[in-house]
Amino acid sequence: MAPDYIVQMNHISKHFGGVKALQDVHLNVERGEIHALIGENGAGKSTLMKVLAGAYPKDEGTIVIDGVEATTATPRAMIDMGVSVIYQEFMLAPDLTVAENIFIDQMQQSGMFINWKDLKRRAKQQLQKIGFGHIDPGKRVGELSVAYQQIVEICKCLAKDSKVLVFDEPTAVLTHSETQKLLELIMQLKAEGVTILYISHRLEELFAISDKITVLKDGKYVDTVETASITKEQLVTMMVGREIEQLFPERNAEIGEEILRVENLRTGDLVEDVSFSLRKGEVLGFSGLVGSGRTETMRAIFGADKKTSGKVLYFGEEVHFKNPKQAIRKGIGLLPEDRKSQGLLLKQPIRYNATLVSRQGNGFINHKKEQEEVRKLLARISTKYGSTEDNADSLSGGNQQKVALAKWLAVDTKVIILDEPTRGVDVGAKTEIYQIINELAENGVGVIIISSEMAEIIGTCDRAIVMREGRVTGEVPKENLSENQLIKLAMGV
Amino acid sequence: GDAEGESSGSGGDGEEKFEVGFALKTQDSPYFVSLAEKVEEYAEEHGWEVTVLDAGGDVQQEAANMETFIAQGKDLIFLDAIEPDAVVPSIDSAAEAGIPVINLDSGVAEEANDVTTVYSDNKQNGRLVGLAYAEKIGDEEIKAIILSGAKGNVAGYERRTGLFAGIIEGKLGVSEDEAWKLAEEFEAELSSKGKAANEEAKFSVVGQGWGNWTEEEGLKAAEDLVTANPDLTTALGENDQMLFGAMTALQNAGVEGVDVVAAADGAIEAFDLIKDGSYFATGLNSPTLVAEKGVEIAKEILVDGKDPESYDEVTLTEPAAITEDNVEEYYDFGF
Amino acid sequence: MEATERKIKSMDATRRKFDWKEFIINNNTFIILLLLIIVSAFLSDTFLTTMNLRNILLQQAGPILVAIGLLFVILAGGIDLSVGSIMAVGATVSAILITDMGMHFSMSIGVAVIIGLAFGLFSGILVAYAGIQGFVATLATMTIARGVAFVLTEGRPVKVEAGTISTLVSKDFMYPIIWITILLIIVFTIIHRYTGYGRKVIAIGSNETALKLAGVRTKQYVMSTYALSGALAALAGVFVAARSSTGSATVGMGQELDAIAAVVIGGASLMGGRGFVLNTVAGALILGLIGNIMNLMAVPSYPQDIIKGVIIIAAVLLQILTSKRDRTI
Amino acid sequence: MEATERKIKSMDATRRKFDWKEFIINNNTFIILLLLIIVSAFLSDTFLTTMNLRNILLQQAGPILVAIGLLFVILAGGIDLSVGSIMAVGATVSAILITDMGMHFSMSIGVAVIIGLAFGLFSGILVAYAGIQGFVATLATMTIARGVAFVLTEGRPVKVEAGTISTLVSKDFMYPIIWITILLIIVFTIIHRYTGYGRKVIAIGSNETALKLAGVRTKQYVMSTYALSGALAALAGVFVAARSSTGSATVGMGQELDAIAAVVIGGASLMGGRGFVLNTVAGALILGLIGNIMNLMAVPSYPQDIIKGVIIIAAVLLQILTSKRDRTI
Ligand SMILES: Nc1ncnc2c1ncn2[C@@H]1O[C@H](COP(=O)(O)OP(=O)(O)OP(=O)(O)O)[C@@H](O)[C@H]1O
Ligand SMILES: Nc1ncnc2c1ncn2[C@@H]1O[C@H](COP(=O)(O)OP(=O)(O)OP(=O)(O)O)[C@@H](O)[C@H]1O
Ligand SMILES: [Mg+2]
Ligand SMILES: [Mg+2]
Repeated sequence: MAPDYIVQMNHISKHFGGVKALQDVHLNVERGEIHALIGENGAGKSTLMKVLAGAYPKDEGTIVIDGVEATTATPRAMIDMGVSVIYQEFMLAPDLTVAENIFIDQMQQSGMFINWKDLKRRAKQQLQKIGFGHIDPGKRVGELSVAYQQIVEICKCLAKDSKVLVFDEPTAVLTHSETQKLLELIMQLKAEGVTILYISHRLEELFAISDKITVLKDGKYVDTVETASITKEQLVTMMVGREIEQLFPERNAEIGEEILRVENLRTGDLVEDVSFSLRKGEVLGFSGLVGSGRTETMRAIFGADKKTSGKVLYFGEEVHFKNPKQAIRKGIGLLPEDRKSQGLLLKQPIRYNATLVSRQGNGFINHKKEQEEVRKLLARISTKYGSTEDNADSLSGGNQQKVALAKWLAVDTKVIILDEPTRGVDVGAKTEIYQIINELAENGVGVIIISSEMAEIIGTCDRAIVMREGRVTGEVPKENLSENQLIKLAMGV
Repeated sequence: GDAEGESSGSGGDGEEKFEVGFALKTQDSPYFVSLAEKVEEYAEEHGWEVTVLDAGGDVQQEAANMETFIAQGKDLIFLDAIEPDAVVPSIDSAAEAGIPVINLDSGVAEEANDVTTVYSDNKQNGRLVGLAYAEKIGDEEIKAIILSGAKGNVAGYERRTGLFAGIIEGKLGVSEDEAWKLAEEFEAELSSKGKAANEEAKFSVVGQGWGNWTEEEGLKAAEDLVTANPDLTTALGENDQMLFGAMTALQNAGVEGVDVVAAADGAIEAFDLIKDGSYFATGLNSPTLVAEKGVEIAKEILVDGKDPESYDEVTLTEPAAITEDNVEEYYDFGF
Repeated sequence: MEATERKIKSMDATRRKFDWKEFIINNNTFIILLLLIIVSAFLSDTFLTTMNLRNILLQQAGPILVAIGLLFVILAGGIDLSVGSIMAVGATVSAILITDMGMHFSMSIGVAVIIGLAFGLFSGILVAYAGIQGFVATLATMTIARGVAFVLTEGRPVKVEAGTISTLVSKDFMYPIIWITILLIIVFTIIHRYTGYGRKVIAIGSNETALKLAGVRTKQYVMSTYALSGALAALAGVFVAARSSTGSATVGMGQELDAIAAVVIGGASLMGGRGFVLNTVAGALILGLIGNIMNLMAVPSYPQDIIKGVIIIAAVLLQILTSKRDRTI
Repeated sequence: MEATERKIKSMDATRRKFDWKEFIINNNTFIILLLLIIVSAFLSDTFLTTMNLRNILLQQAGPILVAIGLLFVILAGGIDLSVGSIMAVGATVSAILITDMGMHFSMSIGVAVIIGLAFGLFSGILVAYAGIQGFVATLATMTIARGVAFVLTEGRPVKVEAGTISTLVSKDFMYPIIWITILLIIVFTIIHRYTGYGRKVIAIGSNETALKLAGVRTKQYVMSTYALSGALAALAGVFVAARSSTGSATVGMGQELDAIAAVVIGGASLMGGRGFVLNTVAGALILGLIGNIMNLMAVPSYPQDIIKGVIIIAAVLLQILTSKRDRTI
């Protein structure tokens, strides 16, 4: 008997200007399975899903949903055919309430008047269903943290009763416990007969839940395999086209004297009494749950937020950075967690982005020379891009991250703070970023990594600090680093 | 090109066909619309072709319009200038190009190399109306509001100062020169304090509103002023339209017995109101007269070859205060 | 999850205890309006008289409607510069229909509003379907509509017979334009807050892509906001014509800037997505009051502009100060 | 790395082969300008005469400068409505200094420009440091500056003696304002394209937060764009005074809208981050030419507005059509 395909995408091609994002791609998904989609940054995963959702018109190919060919692939038509997508970039209206965002798809059909009470009640139900009943459905989405926004985004798609649900990197902004919750939820949906398409760069998630995996590379279809019949190493090789010996490369950095010391830092409403120190050549991890105050702590050190009290000692001297400029002058860098809203000029050339920090003067610019510099810089971290003059938003997520990081590599830093440096970055590129981190450390830079991926903390850090509710709950040396240990400290159990 | 083309019907008595331009300051009120129409009408009687360009109250645009006419090599230019000084360079470059410029309706600075200025004298019109009103009011106190046109507008300034001069002259019986001096002081006080008074003449202006020459803005400005000064005796204005708005405001406020006095204008509607006694007076500012006289001078220069230098600086149409007594006489000059 | 719970608790707590700061933040436009009223009452005896208050209402009825229409355009992330010119079209069309065509005045109002709506629709199509930036599309419409008003009247105000359109401002009928305006304020408050239409407009201004991906045909809604703005502007123009019994092509010159200022003083964001009808009304009244009180006090006219500018800045600053939250980059 | 190499190769290929489509997209403002010039030459014999072309340059010198200043504000994500009023300040201040204070005209220009800069700085501080939206801050400045111009002149135009400020437009000196304008166009093209200052202004318009986190004190830059715009507007006002030998408080009314239209016709985005100096100059010239050719053809003034509006739409539409890339939501 032929397999019962609910999604059949065949010979799909799609280009953006000169970039061929998809070339003759196939994706066949059986009813009721969890089908993972994997590939390097820029492989075309998101594009394929947007084509499926009707958000991008395809150049060529056919889409058949549940035996019916989708001839007019508009978002509305695809929603009606039962496909919904949780996009990689949130598709939320920040000025509307949580409840409205959850039911945004029903806006079109909704009657004349809105029954706020009913709307909020239904939203509450939806949120409770996935274990986030404490989110206030009447709150404006813009006031929520990134993680909660992701929850709303997920809730929104669940509210649609779809046959096919696409998750495009849903866990990138979630931490351990939320990720676990989400994965359980997905399994539950599967049990209810919903077909799931799942994109993630976190391989362990794929192995935990998926039935099949389709691999894309450079916009082309590579293969579809049974999850059970493949190992991580084989999968990585398929995706990257070469073997990755070690996800976390060795580091030979010499840890030197203390360069940064934070004492009893307080900032905002949350961060209280944070103390830690960082040494030359050291990679220090910050672990914790979403909202544990890691970002706020670092922003306060960097001068992006005001610190209410506490001391920051830099090379033994007390410093008060009133703004990032002062921190940068002294050799501190910060890669923000949200590259889109804080890290990049999306509508400007890659070149401008890469030299954002190194070019502080107002004098003349030699474009040729700058191009050359940027090319070298980007080559050093294996960035995939068309031309230095292309806008940053033409890059895939992972490559955007590299460009955001590149601007800090163009200057000499003594301390660099990386907030979720590999969020949404593929395995191959991750290794490359770890390699960059190692090089920095080997050159005597003190590196702070905030990461919600425990494996990353364990694999890359010399020492980890765990935060919970704005306080440091523990410090774990490299020898003792384990998921168990980190979770315990993060959850306060 | 538009240079050649059909010859317009009339004026077939062998007259040479001239092209004249009319650089008009604005066309957003009936006076200017009439003026343009009348100039066209009289000029076409001679078989001339008239091009009207409107500056919309913008001195830069006015200069551009003048330059256009010069570049097109018009035979003569009529000009209704926005400001007396700003337009001088434009007039001079026309003169350099051998194009005579006749000013209509608005005066220009003395040094300008123009033929003459044909206009109803704003100052004298205002003064005559003021005198007539002073005569009517006798020894009683005048407590007035004034509706002005646009800030920075010269004609408006001349009209209201004229009104003040006339009223003060009539009330105090001083010489005209003395009256002008007092009127200027009065105006200066008004513009710096928002109010002005001449105790001796028992004449005060308790508020100035800006009506942008239009009825609807006049109404709005008058409403606030009438509310603040319900005991006013007089509504002064720099044109008729704004005062029509003021009359509505007075009516709405239930304030009666207020005299309505316009420094200069001559809308038919105002004449009708003067006839039935609900509008005291307006100064004669007739587009018909100005256009007629202007085209006549143009003909003397273009057709009869009269020397453009031979004209006086200004050619005034008769100023007059139109009141109930003489409104019939002037009725046809209304617009 | 404990952290979350703690926050929720503190949120509940704020709900129980009246939060002054929050109250001021949410109502700062009204507070500014109130302050202005109090100050005005002290500055001028005439200010609080029935006549003056009635005048203010009659004068501001039009500007309020224009600002409300504009608010919807701004909510959806657009801008409309054509409202002043469309007022002129509304004023002249209604006057001409009554005077030259002998149409009944109530009909003429309807036709004027429809023509205003058509101008708005024109801008709306340019923005939503042709992809022209709202600023430019409506700048063009502004020029065109003004031209049309002048062509229609040939530059002469059209006088309308008393007892026709002036019924709209008649004392005997309790000043209909005031009641119409109050009614429309209520209607648009409801539309903004309680209808799918209002929410969609906000959603578009907030994140149009999200809405498109949810299958909403956003273009029609964008277009509709311009149409709405055009219709309300034309009605405001009719109000002006009614008050002076004259339809003039010069009506509403510069009104677009006042209307935008009103919307912003009302706390709306020009980026779209945020703004309220009642606050906009308050914004329009604040601007109207500034003019009124200066007239009442006979402030010399040249400095009036300066004072007005300073007060606008003060009002907006006050609003920003009272709504200041924590500093972040 | 293969993908990268492939892409770079294909880029090199396009570099060798001249890409017409790309060329049109990048130069559509200039193409529109050229089309307009060709059409105008056919429509009127006078159009291509030296005198007319010189007139156009003299007329447009001011508007071009104003548009360039505004471009920088817009690039940084702002907007400036005060330019027209600051022109009036520039015109009146220079005239008063020469006439009433007996200052040498070259000095008076400097002072006028500095005062214009101060007004711009005022808006800039309100926007950058007080956090007022640019639209509102400059609306207030617009009102204030106009008031100041009126107060300074007491409402009456100030006459300037011939041979002083009029030197700026003197034929004997080869029409200095034309050369000044050309020089400034070059200077600002370089600033925009080849300096760190220009780069930062563009970056601020793209993502101010990112730039702040990269260590740039963005507020100063935002403020500086308004100051620049004020200074150039004042200079444009001086040009007007020079041309008419008069400083009048009514100069530049409505110029802000024309300037914004010029910037947009020049292809800049009102959202910031995108726009070019030369395209803006072309945009200003397009608007100027429309007026010029209609005058030459003696189009009656009321329909002129309508035609102007339609041409603006056509120009922007043409630009959108020629630069249409792939559809995305
Ligand atoms: N809107 C767009 N305009 C131009 N190019 C685009 C656009 N969207 C995607 N691309 C290009 O298409 C290619 C595929 O991108 P896509 O976002 O689908 O990758 P992805 O596999 O989802 O990567 P990631 O794991 O980083 O999310 C990339 O080269 C990207 O630069
Ligand atoms: N824009 C915002 N509005 C409201 N609350 C916010 C906002 N940004 C952060 N928060 C809240 O501030 C707290 C600290 O957030 P922060 O980003 O510092 O935490 P974090 O440990 O870095 O978490 P994450 O892993 O999500 O980055 C959280 O409770 C978060 O919900
Ligand atoms: Mg993706
Ligand atoms: Mg964080």
